[in-house]
Amino acid sequence: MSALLEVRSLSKAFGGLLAVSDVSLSVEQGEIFGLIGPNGAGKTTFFNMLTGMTRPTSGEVLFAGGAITGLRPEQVARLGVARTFQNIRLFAGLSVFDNVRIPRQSRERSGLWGNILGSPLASREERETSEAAWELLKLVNLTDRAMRPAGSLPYGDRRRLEIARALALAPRLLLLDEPAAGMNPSEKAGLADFIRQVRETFDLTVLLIEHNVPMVMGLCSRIAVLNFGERIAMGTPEEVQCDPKVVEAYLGAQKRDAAAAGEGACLHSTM
Amino acid sequence: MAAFFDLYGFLCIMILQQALLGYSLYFPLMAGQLSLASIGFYSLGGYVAAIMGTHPAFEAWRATLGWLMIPLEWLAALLLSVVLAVAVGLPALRLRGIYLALATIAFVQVLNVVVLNMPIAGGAVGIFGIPQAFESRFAYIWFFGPLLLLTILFTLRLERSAAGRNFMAVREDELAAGAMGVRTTANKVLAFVIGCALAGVVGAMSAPFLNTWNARQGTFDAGVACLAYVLIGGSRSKWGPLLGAALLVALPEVLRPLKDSRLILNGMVLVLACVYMPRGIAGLFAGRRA
Amino acid sequence: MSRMLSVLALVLSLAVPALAENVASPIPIGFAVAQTTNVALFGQEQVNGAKIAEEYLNSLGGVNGTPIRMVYQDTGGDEAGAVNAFQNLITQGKVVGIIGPTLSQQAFAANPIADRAKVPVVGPSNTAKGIPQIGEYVGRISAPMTVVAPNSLKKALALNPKIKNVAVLFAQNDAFSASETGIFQEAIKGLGLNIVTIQRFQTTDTDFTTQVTAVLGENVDLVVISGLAADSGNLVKQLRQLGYTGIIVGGNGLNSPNMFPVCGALCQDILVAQAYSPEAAAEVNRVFVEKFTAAYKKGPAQFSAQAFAAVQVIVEALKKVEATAKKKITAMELTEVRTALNKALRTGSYVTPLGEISMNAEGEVEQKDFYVSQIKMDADGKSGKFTLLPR
Amino acid sequence: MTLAWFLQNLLNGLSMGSVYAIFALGYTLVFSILGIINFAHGAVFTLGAYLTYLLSVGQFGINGLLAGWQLPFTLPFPLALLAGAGLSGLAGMAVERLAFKPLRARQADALLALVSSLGVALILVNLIQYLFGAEIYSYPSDVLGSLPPAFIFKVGGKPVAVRTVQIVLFVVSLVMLAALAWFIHGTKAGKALRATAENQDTASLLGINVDAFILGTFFVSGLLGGLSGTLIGVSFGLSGPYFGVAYGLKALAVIVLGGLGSIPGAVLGGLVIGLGEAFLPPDLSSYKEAVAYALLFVILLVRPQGLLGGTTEQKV
Amino acid sequence: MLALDDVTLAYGPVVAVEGVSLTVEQGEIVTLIGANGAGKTTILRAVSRLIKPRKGSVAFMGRDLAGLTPDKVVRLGLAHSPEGRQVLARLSVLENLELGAYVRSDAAGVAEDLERMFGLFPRLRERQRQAAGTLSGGEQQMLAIARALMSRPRLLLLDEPSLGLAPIIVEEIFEIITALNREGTTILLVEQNAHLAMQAAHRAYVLEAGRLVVSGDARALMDDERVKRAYLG
Repeated sequence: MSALLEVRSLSKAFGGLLAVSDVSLSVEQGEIFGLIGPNGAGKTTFFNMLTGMTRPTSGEVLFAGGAITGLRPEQVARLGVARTFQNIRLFAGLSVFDNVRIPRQSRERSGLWGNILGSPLASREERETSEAAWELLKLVNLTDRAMRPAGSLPYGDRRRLEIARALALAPRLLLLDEPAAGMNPSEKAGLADFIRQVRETFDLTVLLIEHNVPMVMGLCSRIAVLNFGERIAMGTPEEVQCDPKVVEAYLGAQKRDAAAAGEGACLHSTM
Repeated sequence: MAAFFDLYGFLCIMILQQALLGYSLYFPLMAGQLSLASIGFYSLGGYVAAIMGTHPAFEAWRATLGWLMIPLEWLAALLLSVVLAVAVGLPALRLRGIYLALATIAFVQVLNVVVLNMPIAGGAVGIFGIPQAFESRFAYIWFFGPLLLLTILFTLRLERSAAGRNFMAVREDELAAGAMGVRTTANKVLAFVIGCALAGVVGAMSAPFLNTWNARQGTFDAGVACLAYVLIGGSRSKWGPLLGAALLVALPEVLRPLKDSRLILNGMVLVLACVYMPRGIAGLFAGRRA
Repeated sequence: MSRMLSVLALVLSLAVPALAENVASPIPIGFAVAQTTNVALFGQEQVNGAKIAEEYLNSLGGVNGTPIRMVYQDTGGDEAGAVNAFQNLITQGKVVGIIGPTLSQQAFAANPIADRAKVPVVGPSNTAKGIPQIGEYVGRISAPMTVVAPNSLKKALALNPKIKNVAVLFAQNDAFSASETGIFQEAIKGLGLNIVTIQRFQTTDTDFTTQVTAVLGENVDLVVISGLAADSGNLVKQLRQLGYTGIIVGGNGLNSPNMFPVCGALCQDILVAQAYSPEAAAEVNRVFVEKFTAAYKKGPAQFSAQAFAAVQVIVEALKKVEATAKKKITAMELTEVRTALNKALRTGSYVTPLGEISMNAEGEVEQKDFYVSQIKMDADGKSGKFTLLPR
Repeated sequence: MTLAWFLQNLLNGLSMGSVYAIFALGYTLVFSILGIINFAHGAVFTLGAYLTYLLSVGQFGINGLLAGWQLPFTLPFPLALLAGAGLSGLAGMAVERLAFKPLRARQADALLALVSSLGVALILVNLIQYLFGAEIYSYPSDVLGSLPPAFIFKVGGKPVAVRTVQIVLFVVSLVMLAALAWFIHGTKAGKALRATAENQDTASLLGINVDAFILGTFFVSGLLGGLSGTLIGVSFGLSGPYFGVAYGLKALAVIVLGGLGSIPGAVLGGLVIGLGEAFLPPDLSSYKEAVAYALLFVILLVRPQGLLGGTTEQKV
Repeated sequence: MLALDDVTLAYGPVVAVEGVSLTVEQGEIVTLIGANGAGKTTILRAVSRLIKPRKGSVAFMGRDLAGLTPDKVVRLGLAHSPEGRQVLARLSVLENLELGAYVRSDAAGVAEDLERMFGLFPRLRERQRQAAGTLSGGEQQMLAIARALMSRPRLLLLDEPSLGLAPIIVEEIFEIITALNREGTTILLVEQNAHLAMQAAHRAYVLEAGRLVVSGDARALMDDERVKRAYLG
């Protein structure tokens, strides 16, 4: 396995506030990597820097061996990095189908005039895009609502659509920002299965932000923990869950002392 | 029917012409950009045609090319508009919403002052006696009609193509569009340039139509009127600019019997239209269908 | 909307009978000026003048006994509005001729319509170069100010022979002012004076401190202004308040009682070049001023006088048409009257409040008398008058 | 580049800038609370000037529908000024009820408010024209009492002159600004207003009557507009019902330059544009009209939130 | 104290809540649980009249709320701490708290309550001059609750007080909620974290897709198989 994504000493300061401070990590090809941490720990800022939405103050991001620091979001996306958003950012007024077609279009070579005049290339690409998008809608069971505006879907469907939309980019790396937010435990379990299945089917690498510790523990091969912008721990779920620093961040100082004393005060992988 | 066209023929052409200006704002709006720059490009295009049509420096061209001079004027207006639109659009489109609108207003105001100071543009009185393409004003339907038809066809095709979906993705959520590989800046500039180029050509067609061109063509009021066409017509419908222009251009004429109080009523209709047709005239039809 | 328009079209096509009809009685004369938008200041003055003319000329029997009727259509301030107003007058108003529009820019757009329909147009206030050349049916009674500018400068020199340094200010967005200033500048150079600064402003400006500061910075002993009443009034007021004491010469745009409320007592002694003076001697002018003042409690502005003159010229030409055709206008076909009127307009001369004027074959006005007046304000500074200076 | 020249331009710039600023305050207040530009503000400004004129002089002119009419009474100028401003405030409230509230209630596209407020502006301006005519009205020259028209002093042998009206405008705008700043930062109602500006739902959950505050804001905005309209009218006369329009557009440049929704920003923006115009070299006076917009264009590109604007999300 | 009778709520054409009836008695903590999008927040918004019911009635202290605006409801003694920590970011912490007492005119009582809030949330005292937007998520949540309490409400509506907070802070906040209740404040609590909510509450209502499916004593519900599987994991 080789590192698909490598982050070197990434930092971001907003005004005087260090939102992310000197974070390094590397994600191997094919793994599901978890990024956890309490609210305000800098996880989303970290994602934004990976995807070109926020310019890092310092540090470097390498994707498949090439530097992507400072690229614009669409450039990063076109290199094969797709993401979802914590608060779901679908193209709410457009149809479900169009939501999935739009990322797929980024590979098309025909331009405006080809599109307008209906050149053979444009027609072929339009067909291919639509077919590929349809396949993805099948995967997430949304074909029956393909022509409805995305904003009218119920919450769970919107989450799934957003993942389908990210997959339409045919990414090599999929970044999921709190995909289980607002789901009940049974839905969460279903989502974990879905992520595993997607990774297999599309030969993906997944980097996942999650608040829900048990889900991360069950799903990820490795985990990094952020707190106040710093990486306080990294390793397998087992290594991380009893790390005193992690326990303190999540459960408080008392529990940390207990953990340090080996009294089994770990983050539970089930709740 | 002949009497109707004698009386309202000019008005009908005005509706087509103004609708085209409405479309020139529709494209940037399709990509979520509220621009009022069109009127500036309209003014610019008009000057290009007026200067090429009257300035002694182009005498030889006119003599050689004959009627071909007219499409050449369109082309010149188009090219100049595209170049200037890219130059203005690249920096200005970093702004959003009302800020972009204000920046484009500023651009139009500055352009107006600059034009007023350019000797070639004829100062305050502007340029007049622009060679006519047709005897009758109504015959200008052969300019504006096909252009409007092409524009609507273009819009139809655009909405159903990848290019149009890219625009709409930027409109719906620029950040997400970028994350999904849509070249946001390029698409915004493209939408802006299409609009500006259209406005430039409409200007070039309008200079002979009005027979005169001056700095009063590119005022803020005229620019806002174009926006009103789109919004009152329905900003999410390809028919919006046409419907809006039809209503708002015809209204003062329909109200003519009211004499000098007609603009009061015109204002009332604007307000009522906003309140009772928040999705525009096109929205009424859509609502009925649903 | 389109359905509504087509219904409208149907109704209108039924309502409007075919052509080849006689002139209505009273004889309709079109009057298309800016009654709305920010040009309305002038348009309203024009309408005021026309109303006086209509009433007065009808009291004299109209056209040999047939009264006239002014048909007013608002042009707004833009070209499209002027075209629509003209269309309306031509096809619905069935007018024998049109007076209008207010602005030269509008004339360039609207007059070709009338020309093509063979309806004579008399421009009451279009002073730009090229208006009569628009077409055979286009003429005007408003003189471009080529003669008068040097006159007023000479008066200034007579008042103060030591004048050397001149500041020129003009409204660059006003077609008339922009061309008038060129004539002024030529004349200033011709008199051997120095133009030390040229300052531009907009007719919409109210604050002129920038321009005034520039003038005050240069030892100026004559200020020459080409602008319209509101802006020039403010300019004069600010020049005076900030300490300018020299002579002020104003162009024709300042020839308006609208100046008085703006600069008040500070309007005093401005020399104004005039194409019309309420004090001019002609009998018709005396009557006009009297009737106007009775109706509006203030003296007429040049725009009103020109509008009056335009109506008068058309009525007198219509009389000539009757004389030539030897039948009543109302017994003639509309198209015939229009053509005949256009021809009649261009023959002979007319004694109007503007003095004796005539139109040459091209339709260009030839005006005999121009004036230079000095503004004399009343003691309260609220009203004043243009006192004619001896020629 | 003498000292006198510099001082003269400084005075001119500050005075004109303060005019822009007080005009812009009314815009910025409404923007800060609704996130919408009220295009009818210029018309309310004009209305204020006309109303004060009517109340203090009592006479209509010769052209409008009411030509030749007279009010049965007249008020002394200061009273007329206050009454005119108060009535403009009411007109501001009417604008809110006509052009903004119905759209808010229907959750219409915020852009529509732009058009509907323009519609109201069209109504107001043409109503003024319909009633008063398009002619020029002017306040009697003695409204400022027995003050001399201008103060002229010498600096380094060169005269520096400033009109009394300029000083009055400058002082009044400073007073208005101070009053507004005190109201917004020093009173309970001001706090509630800021809360409403930030989040209407949250404000209403705190017991703040959001609707009343919005209406109140329009009243204050209209009041400021009417007051500044009158003061500018005193300085320059009322050159027709459209005389507020040119200011309206320039004031847009002012508030964006200073930062949309920022009250000190409106003042700073006004002064910057006033000074920018004043210090324009005399040879370039023909480009004076472009100064405000050129500055606006540049500032938007360099610092989109304006000079003093926070990086807050815009609502439109 | 609070009674909803057959309430249906909709955003435009989308019905969010249908035919819901529930009550909250004096002195209780009642919790509404359910998946995201089930309509919990919508119900709270209807109680404080941010949205108007399409059907049914809401009564507070025996008075029908129909026709009232939110600010009037607050004056009746209801406080609503909205979802997502809606602090007024540009105002200072102190100003936020003062505005919480906007409807009150007893200056002495307000000052006393301010002290009480600073006692409950010492961190807010430290930061009272800071703009509320610069507080951390947990601090903002505390401020939102404290602000709601400043009106001395008879009924407090709490929307997702634990959302996005670290467990350690969540615990702290729930301790305060139960303490408040012991002091006499009636609370209607909407909470994602069903576990915590049920522990704190006396009674619970379970909402699924806009309809009430189960209700009853909180402790008892925690043993309900269905609830357990769906919400407690």
